Amino acid sequence: MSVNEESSQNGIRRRSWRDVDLRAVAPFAALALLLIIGAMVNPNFIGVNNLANVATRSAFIAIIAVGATFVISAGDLDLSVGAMVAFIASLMILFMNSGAIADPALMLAAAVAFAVAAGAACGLANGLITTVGRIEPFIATLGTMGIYRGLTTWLSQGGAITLREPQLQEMYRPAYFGSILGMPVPIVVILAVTAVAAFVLYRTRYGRHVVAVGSNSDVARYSGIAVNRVRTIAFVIQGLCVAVAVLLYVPRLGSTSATTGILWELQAITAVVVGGTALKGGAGRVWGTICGAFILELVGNIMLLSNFVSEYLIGAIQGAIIIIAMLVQRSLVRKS
Amino acid sequence: MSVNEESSQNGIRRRSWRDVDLRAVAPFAALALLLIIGAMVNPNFIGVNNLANVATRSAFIAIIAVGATFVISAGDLDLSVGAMVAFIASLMILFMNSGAIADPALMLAAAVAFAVAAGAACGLANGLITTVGRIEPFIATLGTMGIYRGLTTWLSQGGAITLREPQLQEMYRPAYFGSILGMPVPIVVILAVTAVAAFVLYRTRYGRHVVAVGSNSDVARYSGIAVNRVRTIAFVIQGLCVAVAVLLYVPRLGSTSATTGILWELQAITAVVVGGTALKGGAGRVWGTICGAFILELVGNIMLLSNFVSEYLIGAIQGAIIIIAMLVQRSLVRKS
Amino acid sequence: QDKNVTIGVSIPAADHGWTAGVVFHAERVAKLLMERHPGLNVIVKTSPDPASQANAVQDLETQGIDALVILPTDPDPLVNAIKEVKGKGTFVALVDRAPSVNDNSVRDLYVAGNNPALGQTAGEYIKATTPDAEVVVIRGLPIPIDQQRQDGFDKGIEGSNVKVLDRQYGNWNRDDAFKVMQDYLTKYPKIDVVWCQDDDMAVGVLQAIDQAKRTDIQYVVAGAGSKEMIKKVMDGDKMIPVDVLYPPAMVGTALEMTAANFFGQVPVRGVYTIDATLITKDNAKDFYFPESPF
Amino acid sequence: MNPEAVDGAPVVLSARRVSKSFSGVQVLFSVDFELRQGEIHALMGENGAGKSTLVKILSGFEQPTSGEILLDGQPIKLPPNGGAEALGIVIIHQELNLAEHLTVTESLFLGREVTRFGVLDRKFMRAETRRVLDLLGSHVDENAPIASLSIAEKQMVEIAKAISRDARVVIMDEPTAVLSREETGILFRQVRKLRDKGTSFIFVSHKLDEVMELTDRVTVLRDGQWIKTSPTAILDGEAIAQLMVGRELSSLYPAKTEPDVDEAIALRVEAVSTGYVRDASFEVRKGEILGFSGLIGSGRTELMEAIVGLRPRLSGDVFVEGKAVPSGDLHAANRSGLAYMTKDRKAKGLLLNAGMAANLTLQSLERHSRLGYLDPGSEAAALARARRRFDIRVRDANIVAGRMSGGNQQKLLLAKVMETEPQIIIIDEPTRGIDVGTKQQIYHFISALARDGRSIIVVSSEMPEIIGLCTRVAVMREGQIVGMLEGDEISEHEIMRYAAGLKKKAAA
Ligand SMILES: Nc1ncnc2c1ncn2[C@@H]1O[C@H](COP(=O)(O)OP(=O)(O)OP(=O)(O)O)[C@@H](O)[C@H]1O
Ligand SMILES: Nc1ncnc2c1ncn2[C@@H]1O[C@H](COP(=O)(O)OP(=O)(O)OP(=O)(O)O)[C@@H](O)[C@H]1O
Ligand SMILES: [Mg+2]
Ligand SMILES: [Mg+2]
Repeated sequence: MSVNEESSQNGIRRRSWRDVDLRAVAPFAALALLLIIGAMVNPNFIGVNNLANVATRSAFIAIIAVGATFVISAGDLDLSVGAMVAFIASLMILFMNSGAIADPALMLAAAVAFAVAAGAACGLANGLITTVGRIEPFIATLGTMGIYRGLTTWLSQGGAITLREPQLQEMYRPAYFGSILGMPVPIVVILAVTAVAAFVLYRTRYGRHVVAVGSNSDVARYSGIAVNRVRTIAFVIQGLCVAVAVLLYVPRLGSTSATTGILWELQAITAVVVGGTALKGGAGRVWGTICGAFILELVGNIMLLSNFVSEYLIGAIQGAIIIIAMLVQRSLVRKS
Repeated sequence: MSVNEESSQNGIRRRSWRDVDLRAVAPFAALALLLIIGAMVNPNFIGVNNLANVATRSAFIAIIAVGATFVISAGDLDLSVGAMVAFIASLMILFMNSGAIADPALMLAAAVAFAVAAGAACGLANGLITTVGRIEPFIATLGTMGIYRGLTTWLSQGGAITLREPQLQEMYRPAYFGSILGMPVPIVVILAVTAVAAFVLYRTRYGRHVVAVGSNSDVARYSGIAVNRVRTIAFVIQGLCVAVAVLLYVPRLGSTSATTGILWELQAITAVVVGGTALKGGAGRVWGTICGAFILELVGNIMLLSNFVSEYLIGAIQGAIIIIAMLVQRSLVRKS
Repeated sequence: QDKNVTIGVSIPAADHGWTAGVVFHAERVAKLLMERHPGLNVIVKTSPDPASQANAVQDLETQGIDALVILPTDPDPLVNAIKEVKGKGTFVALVDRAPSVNDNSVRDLYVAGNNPALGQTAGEYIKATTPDAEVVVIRGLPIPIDQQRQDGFDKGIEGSNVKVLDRQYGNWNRDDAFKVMQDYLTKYPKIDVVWCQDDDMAVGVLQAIDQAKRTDIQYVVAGAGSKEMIKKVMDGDKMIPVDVLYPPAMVGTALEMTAANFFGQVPVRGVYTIDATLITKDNAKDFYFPESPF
Repeated sequence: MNPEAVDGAPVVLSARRVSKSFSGVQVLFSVDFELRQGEIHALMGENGAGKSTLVKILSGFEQPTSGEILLDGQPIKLPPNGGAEALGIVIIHQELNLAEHLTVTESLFLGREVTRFGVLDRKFMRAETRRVLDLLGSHVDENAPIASLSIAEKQMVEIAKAISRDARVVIMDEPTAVLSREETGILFRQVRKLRDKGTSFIFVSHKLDEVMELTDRVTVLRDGQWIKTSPTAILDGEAIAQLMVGRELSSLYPAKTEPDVDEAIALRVEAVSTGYVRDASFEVRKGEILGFSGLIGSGRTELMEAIVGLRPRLSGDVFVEGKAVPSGDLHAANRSGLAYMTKDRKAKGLLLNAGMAANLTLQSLERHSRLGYLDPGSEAAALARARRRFDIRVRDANIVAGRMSGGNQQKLLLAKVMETEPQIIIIDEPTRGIDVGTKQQIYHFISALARDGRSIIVVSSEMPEIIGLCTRVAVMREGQIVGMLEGDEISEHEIMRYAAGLKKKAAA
């Protein structure tokens, strides 16, 4: 077998690599474009304050979307996350209101642990119904969406659930409104969650397995991967991310109701897709997802700061901007 | 290799793929189960009147879902249908209010044609953005969803758009409230639309191509099928179905608002999936879709007629019932 | 006066009839005031849900406002966001929906729509007109103002023979109300009165009754004061004998009072409650705005 | 047709100085090729030589970077995506090209459905499908969904699809790689019949004997360059192999080394049954190469999948070095040193849109991670090693698996399974689509593994491979092991007698 053709390999091997990179870069290009548009629309826009605000408030969707990146990469879909936010937030506030633990610091710690456990449990339920029950994830999580939201309505008896202890509230407030080294806590949390998620997805065995399962579950099975376990764990990761989002959500508003988180699932999925992950599964871009979440928030922010769009048309313009942003991405990738 | 062993294999191997048939039957089994449950819950349930009510009011979702069956079979997704209902209904009522044509019968005919054309145009827009723009259908139609709904809000200035001509309204009313041979018009329309759709999907070349594209678009392309055209036409069919739903919707309340059709896209997709069509594309079951739409309406109806469920918990129980219905389906298919 | 004042107005998105009215009146009064006071700038922003309204409040603050007039989609979740603004010394006028803690720490001015009273007025009317009625109720969405109306209603019918057969959510949406009403009609062979607390939902309710050709239902009590329903009251429609006022125009009132705080002589503070007036054939024309979208 | 007659026949389709590059990497270098009317023209070359690329260009699925295509002597730009069918050029792709959800009939008529008044004429199409399938001696049900067919059955559908189109030129890219000899024989009869009616064929294959048997002329490519075209009759297998590989090949099969009779039993399978397979029992000793032969659909794959845990066992036990392996747990089987290589590399073997490294290490990631952290360096080293060991040739190191040539995909799959460093390896169709040179390497590799004390089970439909490589051969028929051959018994004749049910051993 001749080896002399090896030499020709060295020439231009970087090529196809590069356009993969470009696809990963595309959402960031769209983000940059939006920043420029925003700066033109309103001089306040580009201020540190405003940008920090936008980044901070994108935290909920961003963190949830990081979890969704796992689920979607594994070829599934979770529609229940919005309802899950409402449900876990209700449980957490009710727990804190119960006064089971006298010491506020201890109570807060226990509530955090409780919320995280609840998130994992909800995710596990979604995962098991989908994998063991062998129901299309779309339907399975639409069902649990109804369940979580229904339970929230029932817990709140149709009203709101509000954190009662002022002391607890005072102690918990900085978790959303505080800052670490000058950076708002939610931004720090976004970065931390994303870094961990990127590590798991790109640098661990589990992450590889997620992508393999999403890209071809038969190949994954023949490679000795426990497909159902991998998918279920992805749902659990989604649940944990929702719990983290709740941990930021509760101190912000100190209250929740059955309407909390409505349509967040669509926003989270949109963030994931705008970030460059395909809905068909088989590839995940965690940093792209974060970028997608920023883009969505920015579009709303620019609309609000600009004063020449009739408020009746905001929805229409947002829709158009999302489509245009995707077209920009596409044309970038194609040109390469 | 000797050929005399042929005899042992005698003839053609017909085997395991029989259970595919069973999968088509499964939604109807779930429907039957629900009917039985309903009859136990409330004696009024099984009355002709109630069942006719349920079937009639499922018309909007059912007809839209028939269109969605095409889009989903072709491997796409349309999230804009709910907004499209609101948009086309607004356009249609505004057209009738414009008084452009004096004769009411002529005006009505023109308005119907106008709505159908608008539906086709909206569908075409979705199709072109998805195929020519090469944007994930999820994002593309999420964008147009925002656009259609935003335009509706703008047209209605946030309020309602109401049909003004009492004469027109009187003439148009029977299109929803009337009946043909004792059968409510909407039910007749459902059956007609489904029959046509089934014919197109199962008996025409185009239908074949839809399934081929959804199953494996590369194979379809290699077989000389114009993949983008097939997908675009599926979106147009979806638009036409939405227009038909609007034709039934407008005479019902004689009015529309920016909230019309909210979340109908999710319901339509759910009906399609409950009916046995896989979201991954490659197989469409039109009759199953109709059955799915009935199931969804029935679940709500049974909840309301039953006396033992707190109104707070209805959502939760609905979610649970959908999951259970799917589990019943699965176990049926598996057993065969 | 050459005083420069910016007022931010944050209201729910026009996602159903009543909120559409709110947007209409906010815009109307904003224009009026800006003409009257050249130094005044009013920015109106709408949001579909509490979370995005919290964002909108933040964005208004970014633009540098002197006063905030806010009609919260859902009050409790917005308390923190409002406090944040108020903490910076901005004048805050809260409209319609009160959080569980509603004092000076949250707002300077409270223009109150009276949700419990909306329920109570309806209840009292039913108690007075048909003391033995069997009533079905269609609720809105599971949020606190809906609960307050329910509680008010229960208080209104207290001590009478009025019996509530059922309560279900109609999501303040006419299509959902149509469905719920259809099922009520199937479920109960005799219904005397429907209370659906919202004019939008009444549209669906009336159609469902009409379709079933049922004659046992004596009348429907809705609420808010949309032009269509007020027209029906004015015309003496038997099915809609009354309507309970819950005017979207209250946001305009709040805006006017806020402007007065800056341009008038006296500081405006405290609580200003707008009654849930019962609209009858006699007073209907006072509340009829044909040019409003609602 | 004899060579002289062909000599005079007009040229139907030809390529002149055709070059092709994929994103800057050149894979064809100014290749000339001529196909005459009524000839069967073999196209041969090593894996990655560019055969598939050339035939794709000749059928319009790829456009040449430079050079031209001539049809009946006229330069022509072939329409893309199968449009060339209208010009009478039909291709059977190397990679299966069917949509899983469609039925056999639907697939056969995809893109050219027959309608009457706009309505599909389903009855006619079914009958026509049946007719063509019968012509090919295929027992596939015309109403069965493609998803329910085995690979060989799918291939027969592909062939039926191509020959039902009344084409002037039929291009077949390794049509027989997944077929049994019997099916190959039927196919060849049909091909000859059509050739005699004037149809021209391009036949791509790595099976020298088939080329010698069927074709009129041979063209050999090496590294994307045209090497030689000549009548088949004046060449022999050796010569073609030498042209392809560019050097002389030593004997294809290594010397057999039988393990000691008292060598330990590595794998014991006791009375394993699945839905189709009944009561299969056998043993493999350390250092042994056991072959599994049988007709297509005889249940070999199903048995192997049951052994390694890819399918649940209804009954029976599997022991690796005396320890029981649980049913339906592939991971446990892998850990105990048992590995299985699937025959379906596209659907079950490789992630087609992932790169080589990701595929290579997918099954053995624990070897490349420290404390759960993947070590890219170690993966890169493994890839370099595997490319050397299995001679995986790609011109672009970052190519995704789906774009690699068929043979190189097969090598990558073998490398992937070997990465788990198994003690017992079950290889289903080890050399499917692999050129002679590499075949030889793989055989020697297997033999070396056995000498090293590993045990190997080779499931193969290629008789010479089984005979040349294995020291014992099990023959399956209709889900049962019907014979176990040893030593001199291992001959084509004996195996066939068992496989066809003419002979049966009392106990296996
Ligand atoms: N779409 C593509 N993009 C990039 N490279 C490609 C593409 N298709 C083929 N190649 C490369 O072109 C070369 C020739 O491949 P080709 O499939 O023609 O080989 P082949 O002769 O058919 O080999 P085999 O016998 O293994 O099937 C290989 O190096 C392959 O990786
Ligand atoms: N007569 C039959 N009745 C039912 N099923 C059959 C019959 N013949 C074959 N099968 C099916 O065929 C499959 C056996 O094929 P398998 O792939 O295991 O055979 P193989 O010997 O490996 O052949 P191949 O060369 O195609 O790989 C089983 O899944 C079995 O269900
Ligand atoms: Mg090839
Ligand atoms: Mg096999």
